[in-house]
Amino acid sequence: MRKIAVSRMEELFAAIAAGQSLYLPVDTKAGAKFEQWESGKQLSSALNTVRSAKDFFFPQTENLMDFRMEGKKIEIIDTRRESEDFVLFGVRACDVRSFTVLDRVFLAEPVDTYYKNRREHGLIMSMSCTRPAETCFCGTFGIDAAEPEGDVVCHMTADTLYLDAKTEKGSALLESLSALTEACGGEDETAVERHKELSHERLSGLPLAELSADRFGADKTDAFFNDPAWKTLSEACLGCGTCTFVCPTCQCYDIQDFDTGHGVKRFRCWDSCMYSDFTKMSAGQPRLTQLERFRQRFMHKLVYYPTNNDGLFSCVGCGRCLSKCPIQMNIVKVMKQLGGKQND
Amino acid sequence: MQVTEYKPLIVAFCCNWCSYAGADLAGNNRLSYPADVKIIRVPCSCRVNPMFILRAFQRGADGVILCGCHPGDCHYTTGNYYTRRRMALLFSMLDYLGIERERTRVEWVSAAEGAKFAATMNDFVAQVAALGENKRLEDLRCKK
Amino acid sequence: MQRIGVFVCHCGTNIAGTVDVKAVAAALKNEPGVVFSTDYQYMCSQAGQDMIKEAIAEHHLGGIVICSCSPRMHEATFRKTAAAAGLNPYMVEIANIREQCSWVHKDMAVGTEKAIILGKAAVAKVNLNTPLTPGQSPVTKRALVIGGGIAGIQTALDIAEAGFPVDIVETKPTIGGKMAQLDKTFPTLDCAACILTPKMVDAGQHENIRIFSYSEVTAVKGFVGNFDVTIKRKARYVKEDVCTGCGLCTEKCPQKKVPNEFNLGMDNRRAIYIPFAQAVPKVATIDPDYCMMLKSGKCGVCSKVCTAGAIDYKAKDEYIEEKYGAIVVATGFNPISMEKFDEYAYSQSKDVITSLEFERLTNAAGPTQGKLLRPSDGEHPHTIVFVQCVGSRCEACSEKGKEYCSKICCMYTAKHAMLTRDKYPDTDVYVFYIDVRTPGKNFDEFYRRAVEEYGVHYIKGMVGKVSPEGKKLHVQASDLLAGKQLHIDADLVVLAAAIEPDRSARPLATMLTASMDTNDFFTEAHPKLRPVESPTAGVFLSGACQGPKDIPETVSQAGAAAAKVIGLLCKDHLTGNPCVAHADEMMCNGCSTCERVCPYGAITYVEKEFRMPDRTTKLRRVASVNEAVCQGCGACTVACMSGAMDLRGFMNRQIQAEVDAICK
Amino acid sequence: MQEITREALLSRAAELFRDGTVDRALGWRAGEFDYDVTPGVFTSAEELENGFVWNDFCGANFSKYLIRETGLTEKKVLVFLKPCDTYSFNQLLTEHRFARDKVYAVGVPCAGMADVKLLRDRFDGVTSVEGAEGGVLVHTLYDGDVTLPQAELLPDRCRNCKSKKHVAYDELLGSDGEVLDSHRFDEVEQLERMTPDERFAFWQNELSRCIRCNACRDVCPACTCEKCVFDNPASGAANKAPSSSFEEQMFHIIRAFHVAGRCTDCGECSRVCPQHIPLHLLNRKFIRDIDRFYGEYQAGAEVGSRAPIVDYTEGDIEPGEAVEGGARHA
Repeated sequence: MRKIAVSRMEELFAAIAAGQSLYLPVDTKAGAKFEQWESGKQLSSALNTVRSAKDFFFPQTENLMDFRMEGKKIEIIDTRRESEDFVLFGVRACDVRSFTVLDRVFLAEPVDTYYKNRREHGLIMSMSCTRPAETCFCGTFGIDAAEPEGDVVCHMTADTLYLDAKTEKGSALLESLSALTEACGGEDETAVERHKELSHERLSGLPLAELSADRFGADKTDAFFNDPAWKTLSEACLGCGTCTFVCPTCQCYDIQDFDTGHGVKRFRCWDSCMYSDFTKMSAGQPRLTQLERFRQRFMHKLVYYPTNNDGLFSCVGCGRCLSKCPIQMNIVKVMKQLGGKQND
Repeated sequence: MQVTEYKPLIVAFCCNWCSYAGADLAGNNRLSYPADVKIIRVPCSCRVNPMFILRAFQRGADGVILCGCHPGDCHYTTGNYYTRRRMALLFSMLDYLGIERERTRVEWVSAAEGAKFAATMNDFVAQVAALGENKRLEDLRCKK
Repeated sequence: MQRIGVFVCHCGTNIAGTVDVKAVAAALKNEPGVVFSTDYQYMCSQAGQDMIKEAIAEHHLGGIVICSCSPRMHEATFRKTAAAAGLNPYMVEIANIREQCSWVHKDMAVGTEKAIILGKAAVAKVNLNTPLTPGQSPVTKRALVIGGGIAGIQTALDIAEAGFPVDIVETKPTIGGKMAQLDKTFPTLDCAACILTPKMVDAGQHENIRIFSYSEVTAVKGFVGNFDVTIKRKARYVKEDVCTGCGLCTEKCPQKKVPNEFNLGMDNRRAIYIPFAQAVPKVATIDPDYCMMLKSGKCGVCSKVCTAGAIDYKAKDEYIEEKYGAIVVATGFNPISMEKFDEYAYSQSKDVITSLEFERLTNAAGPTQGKLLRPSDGEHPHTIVFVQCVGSRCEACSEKGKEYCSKICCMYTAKHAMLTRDKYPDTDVYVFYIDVRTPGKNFDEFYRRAVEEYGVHYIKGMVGKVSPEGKKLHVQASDLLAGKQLHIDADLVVLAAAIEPDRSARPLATMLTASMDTNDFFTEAHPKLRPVESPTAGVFLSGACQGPKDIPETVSQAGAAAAKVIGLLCKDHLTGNPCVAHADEMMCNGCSTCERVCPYGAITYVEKEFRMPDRTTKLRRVASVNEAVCQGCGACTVACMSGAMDLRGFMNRQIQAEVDAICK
Repeated sequence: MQEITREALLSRAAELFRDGTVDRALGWRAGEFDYDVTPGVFTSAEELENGFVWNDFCGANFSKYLIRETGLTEKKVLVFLKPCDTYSFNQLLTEHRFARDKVYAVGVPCAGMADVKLLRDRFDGVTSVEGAEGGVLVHTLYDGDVTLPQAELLPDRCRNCKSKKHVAYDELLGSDGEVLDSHRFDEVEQLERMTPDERFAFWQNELSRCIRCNACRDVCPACTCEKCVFDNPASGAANKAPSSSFEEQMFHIIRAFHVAGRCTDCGECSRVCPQHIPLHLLNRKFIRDIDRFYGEYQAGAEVGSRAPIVDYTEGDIEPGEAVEGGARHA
């Protein structure tokens, strides 16, 4: 473990940014947002960014290939480029876990080379949480916000930033920063432990701390699919895509062709299972009502994904949908309502 | 070194009954205007959807002009009155978004006004050329 | 994607002089869908057209693009060519490379480049064209004329003479309208009754004309060639087919105190009445507001004296429904109310009258048997002041009158003044005017005779105030030319009241979905080129309902309207324009926005049951375009937010494809 | 604090269920916190008693839900309408989107609805908000308990409330207010006074945040198309993501244009935008221009009124003059 004074963060960022692009949460009018660091940009004090960090590996739109047309001739152009190395600083435990969720989708065979390329070039410097929000429930899915995963795990106390490399990539980065950082001693270990204790204490006091996902998981389709509660839960759903677009684990996309007039750009963009034209085929959308579409989203997070991924839930409890849904419907309400009120 | 003069691309929507005929008359009288103007024939100026105008900008137009019968002379009685309201609101909105107001225009040109048609196009092309390329409403994907 | 053929015309050197036509043909050959591309000297020539026909057959073309002169020139030609070759005529697009290219550009390179782009746009459009077939609808060979004044009568007679049945619907018990109330007519001074009543009789007796007097149109459905009209026949309590018009009942009726509207209330009639001696139909009518029998069941005199047994106190309003192919509106005009013109003391003095009242006072069949007597005391007036433009040409801000010129007042006032001086040379006649407007055949001569031969005092200036003082009317006025104030003690003041459309016009316009201007005059389809047609197909305009008119103008417009109606009724079927709007019912919200912008009333709404994507059925309100009525302007397509409304031949996708092709 | 209590709404609703007037009610359902209430359909008085909530966070406009709910019942749907909701209600009636006789509308006075966004901007971990002496008492995880005047919780749309008057209802609980002389166009005018470059920069910055979640559109009571042009591949404008700045502009210009003359300025679009884009400033620009060019017009003020964009007069302003700011007509 290495450490650096919080007052010298600017130097740290400069040193990281010297070798690769550095992205970190900064404050904007509309809340915190990952932006590329440049001199003068301050780390946001907000708990989390409005949009999740998944954009870096799975951007909202991505050009897959181009077709150039000249008269009746069509030429296919491979637009892929090797990604540059980059560092994501300040990723919270929930978002770090979301990368695992995405990896299982995009890195499974057939491997998504676009995703893989970026994933390989990205280095995650995660940050433990000391001020979890009232909407947080990562603990429900076994995530410890005091001890995130990542290549380098950071803990920030009032005056010191502790950096703990967890992977080879992370060690290499810290190695490159060794001139700037100091080695840690026993006191530091204690400070970090105290820091974690504080986090744990606060996490356990959160309003949603008791929320349990135990009833959900692999192979529970039959238990919930026909639950009458879906009707009430989905009745106010507007069918917008806010929840899916702020969600760090939603991974559905559509591939579309854009006619540029002199060719075609084939791109993929996020899609939302809440949309009426989601996975529309020649026979139409397989899920015809908003109830079915709504159910799909939550069943996918809580049942289908775990069924296919060794029980791993594809919700990480980041709470973004709790604060952003226009009608204030969210996975917590769904989990509490489904199968009666046992979860209260 | 060869200097290529900047040539703006102008899309002109002309109503079939007055302005398209006015453009024909300009031709009959050999009144020239820049070839940068490309005319699309519509039955009435009220057929022009704001989406067509935005699409033209997206695809690389530098200016869009709508031409219709003079108010009161619409072949369909009322079409250009609706055009006038729609475009007044749309153009004001584009201006509000900071898009150069000189890139859009509505002009009433009758079937007898070949000279006005040519003069209008000459003027509009010059006006747009002075602004240079459309950057504010462009879609980079459509660039060659 | 279509199999497209491109034909580039040289037009001699007209195009080929500034456009490299071979280069254009070669460039367009590479466009998606193009399987054949050629050029020729004159595409519109027989040889050129044959070339097109052969290419359509040989290359199995599904669409063709002609790069040539303006479509306004030869679109119809090439559509016929395509049709002759078995290709739907609407699979033809023209790229205008002459008027809008070769003739306006001088540089060959520039012209060629632009011609190629225009050709590409046409190719892009034709790729999205669909075969269109014009709709056909049958024509009911019967016309309806609404209003039985001189306009309606003339229109009906002309249509009937051409051999088509016509119905006249008139709200009053008789036809005749305003003209029947007039005394003499300018500029010839022949008597109105002498020229009108023979026409009324002709109309009444014509085998092709039915007159529904004392009736109103209450509902109109349908469209050009196929109108369904409901006519309310108000109960007149006299059997029309039995009454002989002898008039005995109208003399015996004990209810004598009914204001006689025909004489504008200047005398009384009975509760059972025939409006005037030459009424058509000459049938009595019982006024239910005054008849003692109908009000209290006590009387029955008319029934007792009627030897024909025509009286029927139990009669009820009847509704009949009729089909028509064409409708002519001839609802005419009325003088505006003088209530707001206190300065002229109209409501204070009986001796301040309107010009129409003056007509009745000088009419031999009027309340004074044609003697010009003061309404207040029956004395002969020695000083008469005529006031022009009362309520006409008012300031827009004034709420009293009308902004427009009522057009007829200058001439009838000259007539009144002249006739007065002619009959009563001892009378001083003053006319106050803003301008004297006499733009008609023999009109100015007529006016000058009034001034020069008859010594009428024409004074440019307005009357400021009329105040009754004893038996006199004190008139305060300005003489603008002399620049002084005038004070005249008059015996009679005659107001040339502005005229306005009849009040029945507005609700009728709504029923007909015909448009009106802000003054409630019906709007014509085109102010210059289609002056007797309303924008609503199959609805025609006759007389003052379209704007102020004198009798000669009214009669000529009536004849013109009849000609248009005859032209329509001659057809067995109407062939529509296939480039009309069409609503995608699955996308339509039924919001009515399109209906509001349609100038033709072509859009209606229907409730239909739909099978929804979620397998339920739902009753939805959706727009339905009457293709026989739609003229294809496209206003609705932009008003429609969802894009459910599109225009065939100029579809959103087609126009966007042209935009794309031009901008790429 | 709202003038009408939850109990008053409940007891009236219970009566209407009991006498058979209605068989469903649109109301707000309690959530995890005071401020995360969700619109819901209640089918009995008992259900209302258990789950219905009425507090300062009941901002959602129910009008749009009536389109669906009125189609699902033979009886009437009970709906509670705040003054601003009644305008949307009328506008939907003007557009024939539901049958008036299928609705029992109860007007409810509104003292302004709080926006939790404003609290979250200031405090970390807002866990509850309750009415208190001198305003509201906010409990937070890290910033302690804070008492605030209620005005500080009001979003723009309530601070600039256009009307406290109900323009439609079957019955009104409590008192009716007046149409207000609000300052809702101040921000529009401020933007108008900027240079075009400044305006362009402003809007580029705002619109670049758009993630095309469509929340603004889907919540909008005027956006009731069976299929939106932006979802319809045949329209040529459909897209699922803003893949260029042009598409952001296109979407927002056309969205605002499609509701021009129909937008009642209820402010739902800005309320729900997860990216805090001031969408109402686009809508208000059209409202402002319509007022300036064609005379004051309030969409939804009366049923059946003809929106200026589907109307005309012969002397209308020319588009060229309009972009000059409409000086001639101002």
